[in-house]
Amino acid sequence: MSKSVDSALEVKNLTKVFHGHSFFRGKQETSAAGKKETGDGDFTAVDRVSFTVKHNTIFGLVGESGCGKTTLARSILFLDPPTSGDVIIDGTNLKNLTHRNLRLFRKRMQIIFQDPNSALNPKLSIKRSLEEGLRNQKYSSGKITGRIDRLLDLVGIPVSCKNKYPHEFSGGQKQRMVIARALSLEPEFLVLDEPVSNLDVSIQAQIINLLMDLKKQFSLTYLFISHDLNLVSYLSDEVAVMYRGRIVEQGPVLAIMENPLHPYTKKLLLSIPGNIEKIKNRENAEIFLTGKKPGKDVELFSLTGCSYYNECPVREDFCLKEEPSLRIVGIGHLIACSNDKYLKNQLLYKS
Amino acid sequence: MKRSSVSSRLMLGAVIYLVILGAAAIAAPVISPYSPTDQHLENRFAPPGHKYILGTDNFGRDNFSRMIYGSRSALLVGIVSVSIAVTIGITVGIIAALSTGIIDNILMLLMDSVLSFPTILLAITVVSFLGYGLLQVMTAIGVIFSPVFARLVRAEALSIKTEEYVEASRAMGSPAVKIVFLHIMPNLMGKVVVQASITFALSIVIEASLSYLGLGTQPPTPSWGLMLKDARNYLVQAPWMSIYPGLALAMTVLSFNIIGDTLSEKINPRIVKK
Amino acid sequence: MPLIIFIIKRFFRLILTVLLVSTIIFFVIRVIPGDPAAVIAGIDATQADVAAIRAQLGTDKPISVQYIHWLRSVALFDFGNSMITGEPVTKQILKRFPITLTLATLGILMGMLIAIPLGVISAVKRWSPVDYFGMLLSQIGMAVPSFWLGIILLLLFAVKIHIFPLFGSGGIKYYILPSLSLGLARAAVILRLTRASMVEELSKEYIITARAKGLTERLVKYKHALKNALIPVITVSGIQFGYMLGGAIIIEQVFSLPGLGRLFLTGIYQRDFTLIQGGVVFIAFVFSLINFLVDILYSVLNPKIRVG
Amino acid sequence: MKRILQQIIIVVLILLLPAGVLLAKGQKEERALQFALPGNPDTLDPQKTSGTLTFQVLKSIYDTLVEPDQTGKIVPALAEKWSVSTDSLTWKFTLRKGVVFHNGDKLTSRDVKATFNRIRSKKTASPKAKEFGAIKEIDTPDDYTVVFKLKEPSAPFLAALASGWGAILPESLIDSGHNFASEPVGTGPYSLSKWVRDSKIVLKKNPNYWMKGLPAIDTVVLDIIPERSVVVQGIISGQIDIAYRVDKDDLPTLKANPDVKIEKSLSSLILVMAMNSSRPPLNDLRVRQAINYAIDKQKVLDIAYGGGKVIGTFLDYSNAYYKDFTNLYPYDPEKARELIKEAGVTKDTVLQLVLPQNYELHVKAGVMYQEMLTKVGLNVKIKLVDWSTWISEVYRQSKFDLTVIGHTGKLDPDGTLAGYGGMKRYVKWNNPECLSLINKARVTTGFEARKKLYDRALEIMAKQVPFMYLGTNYVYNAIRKDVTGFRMTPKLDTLDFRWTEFK
Repeated sequence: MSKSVDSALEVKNLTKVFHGHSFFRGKQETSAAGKKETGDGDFTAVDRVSFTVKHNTIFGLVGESGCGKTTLARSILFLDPPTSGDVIIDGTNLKNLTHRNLRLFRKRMQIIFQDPNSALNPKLSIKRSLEEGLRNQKYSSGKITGRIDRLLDLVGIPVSCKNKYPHEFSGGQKQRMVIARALSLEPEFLVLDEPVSNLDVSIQAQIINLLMDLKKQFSLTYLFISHDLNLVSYLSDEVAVMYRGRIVEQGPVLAIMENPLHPYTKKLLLSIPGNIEKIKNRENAEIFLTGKKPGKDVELFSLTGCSYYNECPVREDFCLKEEPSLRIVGIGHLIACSNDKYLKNQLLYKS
Repeated sequence: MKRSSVSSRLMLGAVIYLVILGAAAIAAPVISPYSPTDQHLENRFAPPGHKYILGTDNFGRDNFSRMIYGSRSALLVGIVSVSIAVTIGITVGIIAALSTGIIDNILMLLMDSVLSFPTILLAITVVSFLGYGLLQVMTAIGVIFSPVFARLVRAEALSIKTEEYVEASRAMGSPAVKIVFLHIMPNLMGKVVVQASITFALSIVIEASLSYLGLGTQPPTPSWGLMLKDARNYLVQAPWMSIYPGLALAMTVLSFNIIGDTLSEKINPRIVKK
Repeated sequence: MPLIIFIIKRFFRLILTVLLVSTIIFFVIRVIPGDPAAVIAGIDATQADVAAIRAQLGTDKPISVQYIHWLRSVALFDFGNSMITGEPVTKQILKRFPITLTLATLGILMGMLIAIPLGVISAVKRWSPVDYFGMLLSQIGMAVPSFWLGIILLLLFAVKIHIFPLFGSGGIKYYILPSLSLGLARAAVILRLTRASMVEELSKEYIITARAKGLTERLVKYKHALKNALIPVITVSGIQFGYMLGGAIIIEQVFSLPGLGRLFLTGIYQRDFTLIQGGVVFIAFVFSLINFLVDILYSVLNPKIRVG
Repeated sequence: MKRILQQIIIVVLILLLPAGVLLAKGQKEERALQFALPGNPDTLDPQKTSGTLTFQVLKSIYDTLVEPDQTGKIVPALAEKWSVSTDSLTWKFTLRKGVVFHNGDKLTSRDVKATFNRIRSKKTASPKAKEFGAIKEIDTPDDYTVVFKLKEPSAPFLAALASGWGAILPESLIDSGHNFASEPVGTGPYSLSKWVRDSKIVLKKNPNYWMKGLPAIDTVVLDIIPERSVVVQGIISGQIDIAYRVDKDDLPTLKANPDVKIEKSLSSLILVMAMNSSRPPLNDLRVRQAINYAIDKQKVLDIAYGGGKVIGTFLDYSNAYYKDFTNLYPYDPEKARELIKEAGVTKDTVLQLVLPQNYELHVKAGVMYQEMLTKVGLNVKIKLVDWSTWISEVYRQSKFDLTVIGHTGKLDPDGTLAGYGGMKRYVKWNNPECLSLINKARVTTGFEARKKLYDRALEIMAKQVPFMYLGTNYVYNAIRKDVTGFRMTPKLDTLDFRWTEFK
């Protein structure tokens, strides 16, 4: 494996806009937290997102459901190419690939979905599902059989089951098969889109462990997407927090966990059971969890400044003036907040 | 299990009936006691008896022989019409679902145009254009039913397209053609088969309706639809003229429906499981 | 306002559909054999008579000229006069349409009223007597041509027992038998679909888990399942409604109802070009309108489709 | 299960009830005559159609100057009397006094003049204009006298005046461009009260009708019922009083009912299978003869047309000019086979038998012909076409080998025979001698003189067989026993309700 470039994945200013009839989409999306209406029925699902994932690390992406995480994942993999911005995987800018070359390149990046039930074609046996990618890469039949057996072995599914159909397995088993399928092409980079959220708690741990083992064994790079900050922080090396299509805070896992700065990150962190008690004594934590500063809310479609304004407990009028961009507040620690006074306080408090 | 045994028995019955029907259609010249067009004018309206098993019609033609020959037309109508409809429907539906914007719009506009007109009226217009006859009727029925399949296939394909296994397949670099044949087609065939079974039945019934209007099968070619048309004027006088072809038609429709149902359950393992 | 934009877009499409169909039909009916002038002239007329009639009807002009002329008058909402009867086409259509509409509406209503409850019960209680009854009904409905059913119903309820009139039009009693013979075949299709679709919904994971959890949850889920199951049913019912308007032709024939279908059929037989064209525009418009409404309903019920 | 069905029915009925209340019109009327009509008249303008149904209906609404009586003889109607000049070029009609139109206008000679000017006008584009082609000018010396001046002697002229297209319209409405197509106004025994296309035509008695005491019945309803079985059931159940031209196959059912009587009469149809005599192999006389030998005519008449008289030439059986040639080509399939062999026609030659799909009887006959012709070694394929196609393709362009049709008998033989022997007629049979005989007969007056000419022409036609002459069929009218006096006008086959009454 050649590692000519330092980072496994580089996302630069990625933006994804959906066009469509706002009549329908609008109705559908108002409940969702992450999309911005830009008029004419267009929605910016992902807004100028940039980050870098180093080789052999796990990058966690956190945000509540509907904030654009999955759209981002699909954009990164060019399943639904971004409207603008760059995705550079191991030095290759996906934008520059031809249709054909993109297809060939795909074996290097794979995705594991949230719902194992819909991730496997019900009409195909396990064997046929696993074969698909291998056939794309023109493996010989003999080789394919051998590889499928090894893959199943690797994820802990009895090889004897390979002629069975998905509906004959449990959710956890299915997810193992999905993992096996993703690994069949020996990718270097995997997007894990809420890989365990649809599974029973007892099985979640098994799958997480399996993923960790596999990472070690094959030196994989993960982009781990979840709404569960706790889980993300436990696994990741670096974490980014997404809110309504934008990254609001990003940094090494320790920095985020120990010193969350953005009010939204704080809120997420405080939502984890047990955390409130831990932090309670240090500051007035509740206001980040529940409170919001008195004042007039702004209609979403006319919101020009900080997208968190309506929920922010430390908002000021100037927050509406312009959208805050990410700025450095520590080593690798970035935050999008215009309230300098508040930030200063936070940083002071910490030291 | 009770239901599976009932279901399989029904299926068996349907298959046996259709096999017999198919065999009769093939071996019609051997089985028929008389020529289906021979007019025994001295024996008009003969009731079922030992000379004419199922009686004779208003020209004294043997009902039984005509029914046997009629099975040829019926099966042919079903097979040809459905094949045309399914072929056009799947092709158009999938192309529409996979293409975006203009092509999808044009295709669906075309299909809507066909759908924007009542079946029988359209059939009449198409048949007026092509000329009356069995082949023309089959073509007309096939063309007219294709939008139903196209719409169904498009809707299903659009929904399947968003399934994660399709995404996964794309992520693994499968080309579009492969995705269509490996993932989309097999998963929509269930509904297509159900619709096809309905359509098969419908096309036979529509052929009968067109024959009723005099636009279908040309006399003296025996067809159940045509027999029913002739028979409707003698309902009281010669009920056997309508009962038997009607029964044959109903049984055939029934059989295709049963087979369609059973197949659709087989194809959809999720349903079978529960 | 986006809603208006959406409707305008769809309406534009609808107009396009109607234009496409009517244009195709316009040329088709002129290409196929048959000539309204010859019909008017009858057997005894001379070629000169026919030519004179043709000139009076305007069918002697080149097709393209006729087409442009027709387009222009349609743009002014004028379908012209019938070539055979000389009456305004619009007037004739508007006189006939209520009858066909009543017939089709009653037909589809009867169909849905029979089919949907029966289909749901059949799916919930699969392989129960109700299910078998439903299957039997649907098989009969599908297997028996509607004209045939109509004649049988007439024999039974108008000849043997004098409950309904044998022919004529006017009050509701004239519509019961026709709409029943029209609706049963549609009921069969809707019933099958309701059942199949409901069975599929019920077999989905969320329902199965819901079932395990107890009755209240189960009820909620049934409601959910029913809603999902009805999506294809509604689409198909919409399309079926379309078929009804067409199927009405034959039923109108059997029951001697003066509906749009018969008007149109006569038009085709007599090559009454103006009548056919007016009828096509009208029928296609009504149809597309139904499809359009079905589409809206469909996408409201199934958000997944909208995104695509 | 039963309960569910019952419930469903109840629900359906409950839902339908309000609509029913809204739509129902429960009016009680005194008994109207219910007459079953198989289809719609195209139009009710007597000058703009050739449709039989139109003229059948219009007989009750309009009158003509003269009309045929029950024996077919032409008798006075709106004209009290008439006279012809010796050169046969001037016809003088004296109108009946005191006749009024349905709109109140008094009938005068100006109405007559306006009527015939309208039908002759190019603007009207009447398909019947040529029937009056012989008229040079029309004079109206006074209110009750009309004088027609002809270009040449015309034997069929009186017949044209007696036909449906000779209906007299009021001048005032002609001038104002009245729409006669849907609102006819005449002097007839009935006026149009309502016409619901494809449903019914309601006729109301004209109280001022010139025949004293007629018509007898106040309201006549023509129910338009396309379905034959419904008509049969309707007459049995009493919902229909008169059904004309019922199918012979329905007679047993009808006769079984004590309240129904059947009136049998001979029609004026000339039923034929026409042959395209210019197309091979039908241009070979032997093949045409073979076809005439191959058909068992009486049997086809009996089964397809409900019985009748076989004819041997191109005129209806009861026509005064009819001459019997039936012994020329008796049923002889052996002979037919021989002739076909002689002519060298094999199974490879496909003869297309084009049938007008809307005429059930002709289709029936066609199916029988096909079978009989197949038996003698011809390869005949049936092709059904709709009426407009038949008329424009078969009749106007002669695109056919064989076709089955019935020619309506005419009051004057010229109406039937004109043009035959020339290539303008659809059978494309060329015989100048026959054509000149027919042309000569048109301008000849006097029955005996004309008959001589027609005898010759009919003999040529009988021998040369451009048709397979089948016959003139019986028609059966089914009438409720309590209805009497329904008449059909001979030759014109129009409906005459003037003497119809309930017993």
